[in-house]
Amino acid sequence: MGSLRNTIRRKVTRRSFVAGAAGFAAASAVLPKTGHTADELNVLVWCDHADKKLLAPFEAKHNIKINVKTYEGTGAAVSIIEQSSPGDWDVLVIDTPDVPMVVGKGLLAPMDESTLPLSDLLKPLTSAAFNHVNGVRYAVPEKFGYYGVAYNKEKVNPADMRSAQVMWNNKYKGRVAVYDYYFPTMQLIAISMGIKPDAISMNDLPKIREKLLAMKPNIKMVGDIVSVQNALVNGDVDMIINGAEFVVSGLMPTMPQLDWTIFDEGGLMWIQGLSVFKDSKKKKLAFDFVNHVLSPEGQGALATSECYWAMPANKKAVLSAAEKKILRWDEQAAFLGRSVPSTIGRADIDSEMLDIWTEFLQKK
Amino acid sequence: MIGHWKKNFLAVVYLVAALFFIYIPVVVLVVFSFQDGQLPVPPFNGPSLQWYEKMFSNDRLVESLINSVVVAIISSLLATVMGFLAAYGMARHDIRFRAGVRFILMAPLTVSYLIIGIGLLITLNIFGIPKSLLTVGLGHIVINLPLCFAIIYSQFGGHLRNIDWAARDLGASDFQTLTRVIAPVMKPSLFAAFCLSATLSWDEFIIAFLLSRFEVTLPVIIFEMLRAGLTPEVNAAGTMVFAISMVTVAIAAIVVSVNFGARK
Amino acid sequence: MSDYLVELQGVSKKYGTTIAADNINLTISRGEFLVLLGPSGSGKTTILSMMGGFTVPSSGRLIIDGEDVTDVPPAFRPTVTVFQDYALFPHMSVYENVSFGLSMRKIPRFERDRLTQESLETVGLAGFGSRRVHQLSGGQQQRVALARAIAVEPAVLLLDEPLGALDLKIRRQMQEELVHLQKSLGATFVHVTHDQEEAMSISDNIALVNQGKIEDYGPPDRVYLRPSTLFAANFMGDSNILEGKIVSNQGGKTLVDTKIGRLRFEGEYRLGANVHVSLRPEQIRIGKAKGSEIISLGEILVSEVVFQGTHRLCHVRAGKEKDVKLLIRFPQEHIVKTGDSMSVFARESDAVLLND
Amino acid sequence: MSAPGKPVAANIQFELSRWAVHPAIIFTLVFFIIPLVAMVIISFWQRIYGKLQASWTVANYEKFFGRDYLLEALYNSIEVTLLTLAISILLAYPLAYILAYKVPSRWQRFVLILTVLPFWTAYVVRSYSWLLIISENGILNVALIAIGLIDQPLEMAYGRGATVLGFVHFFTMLLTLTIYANLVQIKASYHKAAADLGANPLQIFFRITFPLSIPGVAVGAFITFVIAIGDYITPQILGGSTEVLVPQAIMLQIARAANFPMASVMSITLMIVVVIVYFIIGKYLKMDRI
Repeated sequence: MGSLRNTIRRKVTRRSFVAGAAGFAAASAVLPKTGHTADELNVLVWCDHADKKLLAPFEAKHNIKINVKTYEGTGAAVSIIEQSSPGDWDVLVIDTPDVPMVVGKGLLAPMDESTLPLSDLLKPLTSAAFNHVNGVRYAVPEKFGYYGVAYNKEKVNPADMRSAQVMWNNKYKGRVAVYDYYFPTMQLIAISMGIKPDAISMNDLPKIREKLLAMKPNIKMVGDIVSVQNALVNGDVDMIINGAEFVVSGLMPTMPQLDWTIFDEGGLMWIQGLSVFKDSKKKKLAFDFVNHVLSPEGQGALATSECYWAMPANKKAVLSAAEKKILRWDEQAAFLGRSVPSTIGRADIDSEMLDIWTEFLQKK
Repeated sequence: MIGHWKKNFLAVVYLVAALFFIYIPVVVLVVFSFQDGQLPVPPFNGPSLQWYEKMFSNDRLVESLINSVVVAIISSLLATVMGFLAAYGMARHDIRFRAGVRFILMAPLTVSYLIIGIGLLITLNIFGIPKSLLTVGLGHIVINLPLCFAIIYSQFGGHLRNIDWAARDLGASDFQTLTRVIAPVMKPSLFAAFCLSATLSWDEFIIAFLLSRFEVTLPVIIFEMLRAGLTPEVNAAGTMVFAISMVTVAIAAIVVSVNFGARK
Repeated sequence: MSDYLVELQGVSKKYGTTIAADNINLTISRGEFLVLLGPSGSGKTTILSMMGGFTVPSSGRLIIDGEDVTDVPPAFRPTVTVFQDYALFPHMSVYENVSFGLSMRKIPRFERDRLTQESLETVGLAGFGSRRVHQLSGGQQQRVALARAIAVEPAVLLLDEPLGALDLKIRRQMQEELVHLQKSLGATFVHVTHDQEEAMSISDNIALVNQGKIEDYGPPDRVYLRPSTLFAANFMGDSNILEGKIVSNQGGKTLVDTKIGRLRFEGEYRLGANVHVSLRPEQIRIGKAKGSEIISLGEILVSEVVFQGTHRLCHVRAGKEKDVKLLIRFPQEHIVKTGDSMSVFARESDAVLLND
Repeated sequence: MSAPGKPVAANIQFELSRWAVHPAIIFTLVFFIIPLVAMVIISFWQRIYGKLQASWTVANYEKFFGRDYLLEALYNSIEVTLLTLAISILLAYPLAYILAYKVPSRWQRFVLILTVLPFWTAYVVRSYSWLLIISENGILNVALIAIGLIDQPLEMAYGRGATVLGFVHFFTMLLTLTIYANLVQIKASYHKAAADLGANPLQIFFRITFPLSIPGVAVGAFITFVIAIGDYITPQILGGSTEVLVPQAIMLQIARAANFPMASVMSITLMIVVVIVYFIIGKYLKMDRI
């Protein structure tokens, strides 16, 4: 009770009240920037980093508080960063293909590879292609998964799910949800057409658009993770395109009829990496946090986060046999073998993709 | 009583049907917050408090709950005070550009929360102001100020002008008139304005979503939960938000009716 | 030091293009009970409001107790206003209402208590102190408003139609009490009303206000019996207004021709002018004109009789063509019927000649 | 109201309350008007290659009005909002009428509060609880199958119907409140007088009650319009993104691409629609009577 009252008092008096009273008259510009105190670490992450089981051990060990801001998609993260002042953020969780773009904006700090447990991480993930810019490492992979299809075994023929053609299969008309992330969906289509995600050019977009729009008659709904989960669990749809382990793994213990796979035409991978901000005032702590997330315990917590499950980057991640089964631990080698990472295109292609996506959503 | 209802059979049927329609989402929300199982979908597996336990051990959620209360109370207090002062000034004086002043004060009512939020977000970016609970509170004052002003202004009748004059005539200063006479007389509508404003701020999402950073309010956390994983914890949180709003509204309704009742 | 407690010197008030008060000159003596009488919208409340300090005059000066208070706020004037709706503070008890002005003056508690009780006694509400305002009847609320005003012992008490909301009976009773209160306090009262009977029954002087101007001013009997304008004659009770023309003005006498005969007035007026003559209904009597200073009004034909308790009000037609409508008030005992025909007369001195 | 040459000292305290409107006005100017102006300005800028270009251009407007699928978001928004409005009024009016005239007066307050209480259901989870009802495994389908009315679940979730359902639920309560507030202000003597003059109940309703209740409908309708057309959550959750409404298009631009200029264009367009509606029903609106 006492601590609650203290919290309230602290918040009321120090922040809101003083600022509230002063703020109105002394308009915006003169307001002090909310610099943070030494006992806080500000991390900008996907929602899977918000779990207590991941953060609490680190907070306890260093006696600090971690401020978590979650976002969905690099675009959103960048827009949040652009709305902040330098030094506001310490750690960024980033889709590794976006690293060059964010480095290009001068936001990330170089990493000293000797301090990272790189040898414990799965090989293909650590490849220089999406961690390095001009030979310097700016990110380290922490978690990965796939874009493919998640489905209800009892409602669909699992054999149909193996092919990307299922996206246009009339059999499932009105029974399909799409996870609402534009470029992976379009890259899945590109792969089905034999175009590598990193090779998509402006010229390919009309063809991809056509195929995307052709999917629409099958689509029941498009939504974020919980919306598509909801639709699948509630029986409104039988499969989720552009979804995989991250939409169903968490549900599989209660609903064993759910499953997921990647397409035979080729899998599309997503890889989350950890980066430290160039302007962070607490780089030491930030790197410690990176190592905490990469540690076997941190990796186990991250892989089975409440928000979504997915494969940890660390081979030594602490996971139970049941958890490993759901994550398809043993099949990873095969999966990785025929998957390519999703990448973000050039700004103009990306912007055009968002437009096509909007058109897709809008199509009757 | 029974005879009365018999005569109005259709009306009773309609009323019951309407109440059913109005309450069904609430009932479903509340019932499945007690779900004993991982998913808030039928069948209902019997009552359990596990999701409430989980919710109250969720630090981010509890913290956001406190944030929401703080933002709601402080922003509503300021909105009520400014709305009251503005209503008083408008009622008491022949303000120049009166129509214009009223138009500006009421204008935010005609603009969607989303647009107000985006406008503020753009402005914060331009001036390089960091987002925080303070900016959320400012946004909430923007949306609640016109409501507070309208509610309070509508209660400023001619009798209040004379009461104001009488107090001054008897020697009360500006401040004394305001605090010892006008504010006490206006207490019911000030209270109503405050409560309405507080419940709106407490449950407001889009502005809080756009203008907050680490410290977020409860609706934002609930939205994050909604995007993160399907569990009855969302139902539990929603039930709590509803319960707190309801209690506030009920208290406001009772207090206001008692006060107005006494007036008659 | 002026003889007068209140002086309005050329006071005007304009709202945009409307003139609410037009060059008002008015003086009020100490201990006087002045009534501002006029129809609604005449500007009487504006005049009161300027005395109270709630309205700042557009031009002119207002002097109270020898000091120019034109721009002095209400609190700093020796005036207190009793509002038409009483403006009692609904969240306070009767006692708190009455002692409000005293506590604003930082009067010590003991003294404040005494003065409050005294005021409540004066208005006959001793023992009502702990009541809530909404528990009182209209008349009682009126008394609280009075008590609250007199508690601070103002030199001038301004009453804005304070009896307007009361029942007729309580109203008459309150009128008497007001006069009694005013005389016993020796205070100066300025009272606004649109009720001419009320005005006559309580005032020392009446200022009759019309269209922002003072039409007539004087003691009630003078204003009633010898109205100085056509408006005054019309507004103060019923009146028969006859159109006339001056046909002679010699030897300090003026002769006016009307449709019911030739009337004679003291004084010399401009020959040939069109004028009006006012004659009160009760000033017309039945019978043949006999003796000097009595004027025959000829034969009348009764067209309607209304019994009004104290008298019978008759609508009659007079003049040679029976085309002049008159009102006549006959005594109760005088039984008249529709269709009756009779001769009537009036006293020459009762008729009032009004300039247009 | 002020005359020249006032003694200042005596007037200071009388004048203080003149400043009473200033905090609210200044606040509204700074935190409402300035942001709107900023939004208008930025709508003429452009975001190119992730950078904001402060060069004046109408390219964003051209894009919004030039691409069918963006303009369609506007049509969708207007259609959904009008549909919501029509259904909500049809549902709310009888409810308000019953509350005002059929419920005994000592029960009215209680029933009214009962009727509008779910207005305060947690906004974010309101749509989500509808999903739990109307989805294929939801309460409604389960119940309908159980009583044998249907044997295949109805497809109700996701789509315009579901969005409108979510909206109608919320705004029926709001409109009931505003219409009720208006109906109880209509004096009973009007009805008595009309009946006395020979009007039958139907005539009384259409000639007296309904015309006098229009302001209540108008206020409720306007608030409904403003809130519904700017709402993101309901279409996002219940609509399942099977079509895009303007708020969703705006959030796509902000959350995915940080494209504030484009989001501003859409916001401004939405505001203009509201302003037009305001002018259409404005004469019935007494906003300060809400």
